[in-house]
Amino acid sequence: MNRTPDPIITIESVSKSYGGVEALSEICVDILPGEVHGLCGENGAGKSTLIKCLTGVIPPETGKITVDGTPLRHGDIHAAELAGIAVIYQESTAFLDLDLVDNLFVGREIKKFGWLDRRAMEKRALAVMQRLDFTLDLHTPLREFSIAQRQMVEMARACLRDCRLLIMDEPTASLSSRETKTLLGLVTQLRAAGVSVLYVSHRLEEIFQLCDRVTVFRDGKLVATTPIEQLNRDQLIGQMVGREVDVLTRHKEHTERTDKIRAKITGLCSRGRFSKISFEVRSGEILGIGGLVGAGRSELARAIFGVDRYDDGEIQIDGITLKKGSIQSAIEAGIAMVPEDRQHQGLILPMSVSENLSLTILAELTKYRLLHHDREAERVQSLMQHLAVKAANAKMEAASLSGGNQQKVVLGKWLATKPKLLILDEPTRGVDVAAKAEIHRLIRDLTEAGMATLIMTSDLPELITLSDRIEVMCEGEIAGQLEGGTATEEQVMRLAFPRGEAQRT
Amino acid sequence: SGSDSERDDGTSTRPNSDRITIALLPKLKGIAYFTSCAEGAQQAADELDNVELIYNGPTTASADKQAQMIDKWRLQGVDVIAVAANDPAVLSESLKKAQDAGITVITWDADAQAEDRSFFVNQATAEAIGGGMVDTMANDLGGPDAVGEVAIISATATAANQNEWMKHMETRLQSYPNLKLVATKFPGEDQNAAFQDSQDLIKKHPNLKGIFGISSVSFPGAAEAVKQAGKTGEILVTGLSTPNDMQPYVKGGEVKTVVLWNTQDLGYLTVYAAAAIRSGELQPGATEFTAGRLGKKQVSGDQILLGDILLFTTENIDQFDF
Amino acid sequence: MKKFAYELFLLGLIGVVFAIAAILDPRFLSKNVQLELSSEIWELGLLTLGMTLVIITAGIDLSVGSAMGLCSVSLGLCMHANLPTWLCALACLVTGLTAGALNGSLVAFMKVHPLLVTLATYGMYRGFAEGLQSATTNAPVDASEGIKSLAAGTFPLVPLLFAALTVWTAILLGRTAAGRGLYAIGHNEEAARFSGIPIAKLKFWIYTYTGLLAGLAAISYSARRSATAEAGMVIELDVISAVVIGGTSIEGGRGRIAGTLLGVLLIHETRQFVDWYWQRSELTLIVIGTLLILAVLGHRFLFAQNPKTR
Amino acid sequence: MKYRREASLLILVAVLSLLATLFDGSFVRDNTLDILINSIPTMIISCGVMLVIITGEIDISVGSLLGLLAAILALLCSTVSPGLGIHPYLAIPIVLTIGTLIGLGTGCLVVYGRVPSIIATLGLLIALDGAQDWLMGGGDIKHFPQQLRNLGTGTKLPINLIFTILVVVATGLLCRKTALGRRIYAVGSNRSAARLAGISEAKIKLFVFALTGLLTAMAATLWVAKLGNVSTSTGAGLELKVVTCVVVGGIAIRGGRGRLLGVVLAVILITMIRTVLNFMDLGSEAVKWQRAIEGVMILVAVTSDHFSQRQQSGGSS
Ligand SMILES: Nc1ncnc2c1ncn2[C@@H]1O[C@H](COP(=O)(O)OP(=O)(O)OP(=O)(O)O)[C@@H](O)[C@H]1O
Ligand SMILES: Nc1ncnc2c1ncn2[C@@H]1O[C@H](COP(=O)(O)OP(=O)(O)OP(=O)(O)O)[C@@H](O)[C@H]1O
Ligand SMILES: [Mg+2]
Ligand SMILES: [Mg+2]
Repeated sequence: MNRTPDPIITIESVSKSYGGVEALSEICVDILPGEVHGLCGENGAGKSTLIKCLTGVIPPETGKITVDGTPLRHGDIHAAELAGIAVIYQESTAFLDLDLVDNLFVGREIKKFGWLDRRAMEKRALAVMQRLDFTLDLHTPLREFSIAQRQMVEMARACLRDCRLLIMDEPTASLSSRETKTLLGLVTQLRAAGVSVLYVSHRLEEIFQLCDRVTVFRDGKLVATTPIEQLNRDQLIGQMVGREVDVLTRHKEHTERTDKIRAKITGLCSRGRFSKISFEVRSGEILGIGGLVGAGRSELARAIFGVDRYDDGEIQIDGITLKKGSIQSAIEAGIAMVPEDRQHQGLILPMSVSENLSLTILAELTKYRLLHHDREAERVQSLMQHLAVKAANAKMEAASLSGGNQQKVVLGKWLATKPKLLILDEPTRGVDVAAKAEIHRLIRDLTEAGMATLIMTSDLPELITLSDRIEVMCEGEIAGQLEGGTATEEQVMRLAFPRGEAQRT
Repeated sequence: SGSDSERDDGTSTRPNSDRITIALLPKLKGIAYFTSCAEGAQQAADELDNVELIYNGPTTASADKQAQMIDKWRLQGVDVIAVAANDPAVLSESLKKAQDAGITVITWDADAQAEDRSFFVNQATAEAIGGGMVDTMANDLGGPDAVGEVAIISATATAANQNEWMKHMETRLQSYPNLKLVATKFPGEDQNAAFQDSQDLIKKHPNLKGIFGISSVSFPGAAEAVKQAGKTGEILVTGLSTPNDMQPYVKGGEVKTVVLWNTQDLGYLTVYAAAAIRSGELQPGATEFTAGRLGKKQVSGDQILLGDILLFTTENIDQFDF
Repeated sequence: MKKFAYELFLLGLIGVVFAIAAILDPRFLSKNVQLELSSEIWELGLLTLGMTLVIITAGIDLSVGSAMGLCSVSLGLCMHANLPTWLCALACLVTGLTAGALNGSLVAFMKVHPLLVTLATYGMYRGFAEGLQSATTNAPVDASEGIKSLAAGTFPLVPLLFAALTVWTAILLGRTAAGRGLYAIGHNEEAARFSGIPIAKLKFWIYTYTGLLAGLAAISYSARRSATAEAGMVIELDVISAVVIGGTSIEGGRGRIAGTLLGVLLIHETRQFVDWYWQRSELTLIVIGTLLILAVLGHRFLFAQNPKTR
Repeated sequence: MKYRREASLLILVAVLSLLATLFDGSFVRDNTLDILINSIPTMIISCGVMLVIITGEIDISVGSLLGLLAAILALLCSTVSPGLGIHPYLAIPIVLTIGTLIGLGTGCLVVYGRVPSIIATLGLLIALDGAQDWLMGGGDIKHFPQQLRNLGTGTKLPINLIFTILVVVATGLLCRKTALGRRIYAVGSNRSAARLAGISEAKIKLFVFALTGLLTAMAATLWVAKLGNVSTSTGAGLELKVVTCVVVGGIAIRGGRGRLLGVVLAVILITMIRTVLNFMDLGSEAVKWQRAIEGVMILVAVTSDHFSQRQQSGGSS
């Protein structure tokens, strides 16, 4: 790699605060041409905020950003674009109602005599898709694409401009291995073409695999920028967290693995989503479900929990068959689910932590049909202690918690129901290492106490280390079983890929 | 039974030296008909130097809103309330309470239940109005043997006054065997709908000879529709309106005759009657009283009569300004 | 108390109205006048109870006034047929319940947006009311003595009923699982569903409850005035305005019955005083419309430091 | 199917025409033009309100606004007192400017005041209605100069219809062929994403509200020109009709989705219901139920679509 000493972008003592929170303080980073620059830090460390400053979405309060020596106008999205900065944001920026062409060009339309030049835009769209090696219909609304396809569109959007710096904020958070691979391939390709990449991820493997240098933030402050060769995993985590973290590294042998079958699923079918799903989960067991994005895991989880109806098959909890498509009866039977989208499905962000935690156990908290506020406060307090939720008090809005703590609240509101079967759909998506470790420990402890756990995750190391057994799904069907702990990532991937393309690892 | 002039609240000071407050309540505010009544009423109030006139009404023909206003006037202690009732049943309770509070209640333009007021300043009965419109139409179409189809465009299907008039119109139509009522429409208070209904009627009934537009919205709407259909002279429109308001259509020929009475005089008479009743000058059983420039006016039972219906045509319409 | 800051602000505004009244025409403030004018308030108040619940779930019900008209006509028809008073009242309530349940089932089970549903039933219920009245009795029916004594008798039945329902609704909203569920639905329906809150059931019942209240309001109105299709005309604007002025967020998730009561009171007193003093119906409209906008602006800029906090 | 909604509206229009033809053989020939002309105010305003709803907002003040603007135009133009007798070619631009400014003001309330649009426009609905009544004072205003009336009736050419078609075409071009149009959809579809794409949500929303004000002023002008009469009830209830047309036309009430063609068809459909009912021999009793029948039809139109949509998407959330 040719490292020229002149950085293309210099960030000099940039600060930004929200109310009392210092999201960024006196940050100095420079980005060299043709490098992949990693950006790490716990949830809320300020990574996304720095990116928003770079792309002109928000103006920093102090400091200077220069591109090739010329200062960048603050808070001007178009100026950043002209300077060659492109970005894939953490939160989805898809316009689900608009078609692919519109999505690619909205805000930077190609015009001829003041009118849209659709022909030209379509041509450019086709070209960029070809370059990224995917094809999608140009005139289909994005709503009809899968999450992974939408992610590809976002990528195409970023690549449309000949950019100097591509910023990717947790691009793989909602992707699984196959798409991740394509994406990582693209990053390598861009680097080769001399484009710099600023890469944010909580998946440390990716950081080590891709990056040339890593910058670590902690609580809005710069910790260090280090070449990747000079770091190992523990050191990096140490920089991020500032203390020792006992990261789950190996599968612990379960002591109390009973044979009591908690949940039994037989021949579950839902047209167009999954078919012929049968498995059972025992008390004290963690069953992992692996697969690619779109394999139908979330759909399966939703069906079991009664969110969606299914066409055929049966779900039994402790031998009692569940009613179809009724969340209430699923909950009564003892099922709990931590859904994949924490912000929209898991939590009611504007409500307080306390209200969120008690939402699932309101019936328990009533006396003469009235809510018993003291009892509620008690329960909430004990839950928060048990889960070690970091919040000033229970009256705080859930929205003001960090991602990891939010996830703990979701977990907590379901643990409060003392479930027999806990379904976890992507429980650690976008959660930083430390919080992740805590969540893992919680899941372990609870399961050992006799709960049955079903976990769907795209994070392969997580799947393998956490699960006692693994079912791998492929295109809506179960492709095979593996033993947790002993399985390898390779084995999982081999089962996860549709037959035709299983050769790639 | 409804007279309350004896029920003076003890303060039997000399009449005419006391200021009296008269609250004049139209069916609704903001249409030319009632505005011209109010002008006449104001003239009367100015002439009678002891009268203070309040004029307010609902912005749509709502009996409920009228009742609210009556209640408020009662609490404010006005001396006379003169009501053009949208709906006798709805107003009944409020009017009774006002009378019990010693307020003189009279009606004008549209009557309430007889026991709820002392006098009714009657410009024309529903029968006279309904019959008058039919007679006018028949006359314009060629007298007693007038031949052709006619239609009515009303307001909403529940408008109490219009329904009352229509009842009498239908009765009167029976004396013109060759005039056939082919349709009744209810466009509500929507000008565009009134226009559309008239337009459709004209096309649907090629033999249509006359349209009765019996609300302030449907009359001009029907006339305009006839004009735009190029049927001026072929289809006649008639209805109730002030001369100023329908003058363009009378001149244009869509409307041969507008039926009304002198609305300014109606307002004027109402205020004079109100003052006279309040001062005890006009008692139940009287047969006439003097109302300023209108001279002697006939009183029949508990009704004070304004006089005949006026017919406005091209010949006389310019002589009126209201 | 900070939690009730906005309610205090509303109280302040009501105080301002009273102060202006005291300067311009103190008679308005006399006990007798206030008591007499209060007869206007009960129907508005009853309807706002249901509307508060509906708006808290981020819904809306434009059809309450029309439903009230329909109820009043059905009451009238029964009285016309000389049915016993209790049966007439029952028919009226059942009509309201049915109208509400139709709204409720379309919103809750068919999942049609409440604005669309009630926009359609707004015209439909009033159309049926007018159709029924003009096709049968063709005139409003003077309320029977039985019904009249309900509202106008010495025993203040309607105010007491309103008070009881207010307390009941406030407890429902503040102290029960169902109430908590309504707030949750208003903030985030998807998450509420994932938490096992019976969304369809709750929604169905609040629209039905609103319909029932329309029936009650119709009885009160018919007793005061008469049984007519005109009942409840444009009252929905006042109802929504009062609820929103009372601090309930039209976007859902925020609102309290206490605020709604103050909103009702503020609208009522403002309207009555402007009508009372200036005697110009148009001016009242201008004042009420402006008041609505100013109240929401005030809420935004004086009380919501952080747009996220409620 | 992409044009599903448009197709079903078209079928409904056809069915209604057929029904009316059963009662009157020449229904289509005699009435097409008149139905189109009668739909003009709703059509023009729907173009604006449609854009507002696409951005995820709503405007229910258009009825009162039309009334107020018609009153202003009438006062400026009428040749008889209290009219000022100003030449229409001078008065119309004044009214258009006032309309645009009021629309812009509404936009400011929504964008900068952060008042939810349904509340802001509800307040205006009430207040502007009062302002109209206040301004009109006495009664109806008539007696307009022929130049103004010509826009609505005067000549052989239906100028107002041609003008309306121009407005519709321009709106269609705006939606499909300009960057602004696509951005209007983008803001309604995902406002935070639109912000990240460098689109100013504030400007877009100000634009659609101002445009709605302008279009309402145009509709008011053509209204006065056609009916030659302004009363205090002018425009009352129009906002509900417009919103109904827009949603029946397939514009998603939550924003981001829907096409102009559907709205145009819906306006024609809803305008023709009245004429079709007028042409059916309803009899004097049934005619009293006309409003109820219209209400049922609208309820069916609004909900039927949800049945078919639910079938299509298979019931998942
Ligand atoms: N719009 C906002 N308003 C208030 N506070 C904010 C806002 N955006 C970010 N913050 C706060 O600024 C801090 C930095 O947030 P940022 O999103 O940059 O973190 P991050 O490092 O990207 O975290 P994650 O890994 O969860 O994406 C956090 O404390 C966050 O709560
Ligand atoms: N054809 C499609 N159209 C629309 N959305 C789709 C489609 N396919 C998949 N999705 C969405 O993509 C997401 C992932 O699909 P699915 O739930 O089947 O995969 P998964 O294996 O659970 O993946 P993960 O849970 O890791 O996201 C789901 O939320 C689903 O709604
Ligand atoms: Mg981030
Ligand atoms: Mg999933």
